[in-house]
Amino acid sequence: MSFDFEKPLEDLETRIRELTALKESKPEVQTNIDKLSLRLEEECKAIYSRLTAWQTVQVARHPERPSLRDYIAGLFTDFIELHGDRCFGDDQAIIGGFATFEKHRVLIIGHQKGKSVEENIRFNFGMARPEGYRKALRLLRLAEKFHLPVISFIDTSGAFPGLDAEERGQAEAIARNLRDMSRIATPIVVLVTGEGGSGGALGIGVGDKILMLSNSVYSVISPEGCASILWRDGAKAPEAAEALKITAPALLKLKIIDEIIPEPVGGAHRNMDGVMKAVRKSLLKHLAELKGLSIKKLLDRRYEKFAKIGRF
Amino acid sequence: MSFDFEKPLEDLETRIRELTALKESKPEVQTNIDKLSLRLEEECKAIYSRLTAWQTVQVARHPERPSLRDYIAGLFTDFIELHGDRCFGDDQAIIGGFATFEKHRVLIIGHQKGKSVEENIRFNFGMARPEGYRKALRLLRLAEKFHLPVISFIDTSGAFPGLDAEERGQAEAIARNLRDMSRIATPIVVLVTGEGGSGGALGIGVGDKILMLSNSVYSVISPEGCASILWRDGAKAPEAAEALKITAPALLKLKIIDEIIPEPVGGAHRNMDGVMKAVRKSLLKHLAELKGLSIKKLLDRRYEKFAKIGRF
Amino acid sequence: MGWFSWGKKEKNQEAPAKEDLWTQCTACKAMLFKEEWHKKWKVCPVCGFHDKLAARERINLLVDPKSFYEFDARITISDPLKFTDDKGSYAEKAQQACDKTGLREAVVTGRGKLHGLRIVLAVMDFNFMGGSLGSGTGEKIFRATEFARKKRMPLIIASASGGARMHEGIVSLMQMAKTSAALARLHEAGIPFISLLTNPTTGGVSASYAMLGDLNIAEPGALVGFAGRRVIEQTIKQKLPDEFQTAEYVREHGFIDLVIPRKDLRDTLHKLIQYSMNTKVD
Amino acid sequence: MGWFSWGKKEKNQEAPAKEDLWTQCTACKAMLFKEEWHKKWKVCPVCGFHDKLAARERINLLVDPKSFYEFDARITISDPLKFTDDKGSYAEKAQQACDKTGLREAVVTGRGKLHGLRIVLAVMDFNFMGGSLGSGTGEKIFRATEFARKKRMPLIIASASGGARMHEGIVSLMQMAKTSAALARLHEAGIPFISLLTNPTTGGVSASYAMLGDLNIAEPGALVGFAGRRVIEQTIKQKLPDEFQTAEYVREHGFIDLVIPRKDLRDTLHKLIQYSMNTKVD
Ligand SMILES: [Zn+2]
Ligand SMILES: [Zn+2]
Repeated sequence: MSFDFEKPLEDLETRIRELTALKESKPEVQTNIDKLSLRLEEECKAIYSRLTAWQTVQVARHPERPSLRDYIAGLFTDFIELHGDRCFGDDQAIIGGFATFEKHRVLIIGHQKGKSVEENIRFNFGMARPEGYRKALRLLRLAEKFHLPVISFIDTSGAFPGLDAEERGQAEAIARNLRDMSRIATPIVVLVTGEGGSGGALGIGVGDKILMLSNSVYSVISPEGCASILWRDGAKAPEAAEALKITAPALLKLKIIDEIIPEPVGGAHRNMDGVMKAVRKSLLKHLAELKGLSIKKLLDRRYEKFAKIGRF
Repeated sequence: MSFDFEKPLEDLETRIRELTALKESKPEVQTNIDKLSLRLEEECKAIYSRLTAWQTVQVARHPERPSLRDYIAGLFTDFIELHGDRCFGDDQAIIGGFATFEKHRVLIIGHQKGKSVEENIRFNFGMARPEGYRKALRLLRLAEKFHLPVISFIDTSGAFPGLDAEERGQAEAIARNLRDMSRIATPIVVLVTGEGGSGGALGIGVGDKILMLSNSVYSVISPEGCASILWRDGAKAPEAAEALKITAPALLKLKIIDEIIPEPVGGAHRNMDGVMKAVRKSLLKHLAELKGLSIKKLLDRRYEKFAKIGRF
Repeated sequence: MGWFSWGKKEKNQEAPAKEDLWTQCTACKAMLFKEEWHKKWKVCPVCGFHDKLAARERINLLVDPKSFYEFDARITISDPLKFTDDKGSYAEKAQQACDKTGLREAVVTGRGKLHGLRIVLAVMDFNFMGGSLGSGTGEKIFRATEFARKKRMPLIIASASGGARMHEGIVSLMQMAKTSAALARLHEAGIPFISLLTNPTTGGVSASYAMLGDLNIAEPGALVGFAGRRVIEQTIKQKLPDEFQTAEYVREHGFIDLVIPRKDLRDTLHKLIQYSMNTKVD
Repeated sequence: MGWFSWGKKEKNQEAPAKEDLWTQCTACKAMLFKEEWHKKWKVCPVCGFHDKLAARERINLLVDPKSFYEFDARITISDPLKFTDDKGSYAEKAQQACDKTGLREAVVTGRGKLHGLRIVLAVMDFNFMGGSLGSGTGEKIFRATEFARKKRMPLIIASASGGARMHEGIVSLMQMAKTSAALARLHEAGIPFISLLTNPTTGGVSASYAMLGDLNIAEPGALVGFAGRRVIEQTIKQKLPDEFQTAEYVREHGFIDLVIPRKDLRDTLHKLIQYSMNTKVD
């Protein structure tokens, strides 16, 4: 899958492919291949360095973009998934468990998106129900009891807007997480890997550090939703995306996030290893810093972190 | 409704009624009425002082026996019912709320039984689902936060054995209550008013004082259930009731309960005012005692209270 | 000072024109004598419909006369994104909201007395940009919560909101976390918080402070929910029942303690505060 | 000392008769070579059915050889009600259970090591009066929990029980409260408790300690529930699905963290303890 704005890349890739096929019979095409490859990389860098907000949304939603399970496989060992909210069910849109990250034992929670139709049904496209948020909170309390730092991976278009979710208290579940996560006495690092969709993202998004991948987005409402309300035209999503300031650089400037983790050239979906390397480096740094703080200091800083957003 | 063993009382009552109807024309029957009334009271006292365990079970289940709402009306002012478990629903088999008892503001929880078919459907015959136990625990936490003593009224044949109750974690809900009630930092007085049915009773039955009305019962299993398992014949319930030692005097002797509140002659269903008076007196005494303790002392004593049951 | 009540305002004006004497119930369309209707705090005497109250009106309903002292009245909207849509800028829109309502934000906060009991009160106003949660709203609620904690006074927040204020983007979203964090500390300090949910309380406000009361109480028929009805219907591809997301429905599902008619609200709150502060029984 | 393992016992005996060499799987009826089956800890190699383990067998499965030190081995049943039914007295029945199992109560408690990590372990034995929770059972679990709290060692309870022991009446019921109270203090002290639910874990045991793990883990196919299947079917007047109250079903409903085959149990527990005690990463 590629985007409209990636057309020049696609063309170059096609030509490189064609030439490579000729290489056997005409070895001299190698020079051309090298030239085109260089151009491809430059073009890719150029395109990805000037993505519009709306283009970034598309990249953030790319179906091949690394999902939670890719991060689990790429960064952690000994993952043990833990199930259930001890109340109603085991939501598969938010999963969690113990894992080992370098020399750190940690607890992971995060939205799980699928890459196939079957997976998307099973994971409900990463849109959690109340039991997902409640499971996350239960695991956070385990992490607190066991003194395990937490890494929370955010990638959701939002909390599931379904009848059953409303009945079982979607609002209450998110609200309680916001309240209680602010006081969970263990370090929490939040990483937005793809879509940070509104309350559904924030519901597992309160922590000591908020990091974003360079092509991820984080927004109070989807650009489509905003466009259809304020522009009365969902097609104006690009304008809304721009106005909402949802990209990592914009959010860093607004002092909402702590760090942008740079993706490899051409986006996370083009280079899984590159992403893992960058994320690993960042997580290690922040975990080390947070583990050095007393719990009191940690919680005071977490409180102040959110208190100062929109302070007068 | 009256029981087989109350036949002599019924006969006397009938004759008194007949004579009373004659009184207008034959005033001299008054002497007879007085005599019979005296005999009625003596007979009643005699019968109720030698009830078998199985007869006590029947009295404890008498449909006219005061239910939670009678106690609320008879003992408290300003009752404000509070709803919901903040998770799934608002079970009507266990209700709760704030109330004022003499000079004490308290929190009440308790099983609610109905007296009509409609009520019994609504209250599910006082058989709670997980959300009932979870609501009770939520209210207990409120009581703890607000420093309100708790009075818990027990009257249930057991937790509801339904598919939905199992799915939503009947076992977990009761277990959590047992654990958390042992540490709720406010005085808890438990009063068994009718049937104390197994885990469904104990689920709101952990406290600092366990009181029983003189004709109530408290048992690990219903006599019918025990009989059908051990005697392989549910009709042997009277034998099982005897063997299980489920009456207030037996439980006082076993040091499981702290006090028997005497019912008026002929049972609670014959004299509502008398029951209220006796319960009021007992609750006042125990609340005063418990409120005099430090929270630490209170919780240490509560722990020891259960620790010593079946100690070697 | 007590805020203007409708009655008071009336006296200061000229005799109203005849058409101003009557109003129509939004729900049952009955024609109502305006003064009567206002005396009943905008509850329809025919069908019981609870119409929206402005923040000042609700404050008058809840606190003792002349007992209210407002906090942070000068806090007004900020525009962190310099947001503009095709109909104009957020700054202009917000100015219009200020002019229309006489408020500077979607919430009025302060302290007052309720039947003599000291309370901290935050009241949202749906007329101000749909009661949306902006950074000014969040900051005022945050400060009121901190005040309640420090002075150990019970907190009441009356919500009326369509949710987060999207014109402030992520800054608005983060007010959910900010206000909830303040409530976490209030809770740890053992101070009661009563959330009053009025029509409507949805989106980011229901998913933060409005659902976090030790006691959640609501007005009859109030719309209470997270996602919008239309979004849900599109998602599940079926029509929702009429009573969906009403206060009564949400109570049955376990998230609201009490549904209280407006006429009883003050007395009920008084009792709840007595229980929650465990004041001496008179 | 390590308890007798099946293999060890075998060696000390005469060559077994031919019919003793084979056993039949309870679930799939396959004929299994007994020694093989025991080596697999009574898991059927054909259908994967996990048969019940005696307490000593499970202890051997879980702890390092010769690392187990038993607690309170002399605690045996008490008979507070002097209970008798028409088939005889509880005292006699209990004596038979002791004779049959070589145990004195339905649980064996002690401390040991699991891959070198110190643990406190309580293992129920279904062969002892259906693993019923009597006062001796409760007291042993209570004491083991207290030991874990005082020594700050993780606690593992392996449950296998039909519920409370009705022959001890209310005293049995109260063991639910007693053991749960001990777990409350263990939890307050920050000590991990892992509950292992094996086939079957029902009634008063599931409604007390078995459901109170920081982590609840179960063996495949284990029956886990509160009320009995027949009672429920009588109540709701419909047949229950086959998978009702299996470990997997209960996991899907949110009450079990993990379903772990017996062959992986020891290693998984080892990892879980490492996480819960946050030991240094090797
Ligand atoms: Zn009307
Ligand atoms: Zn088999």
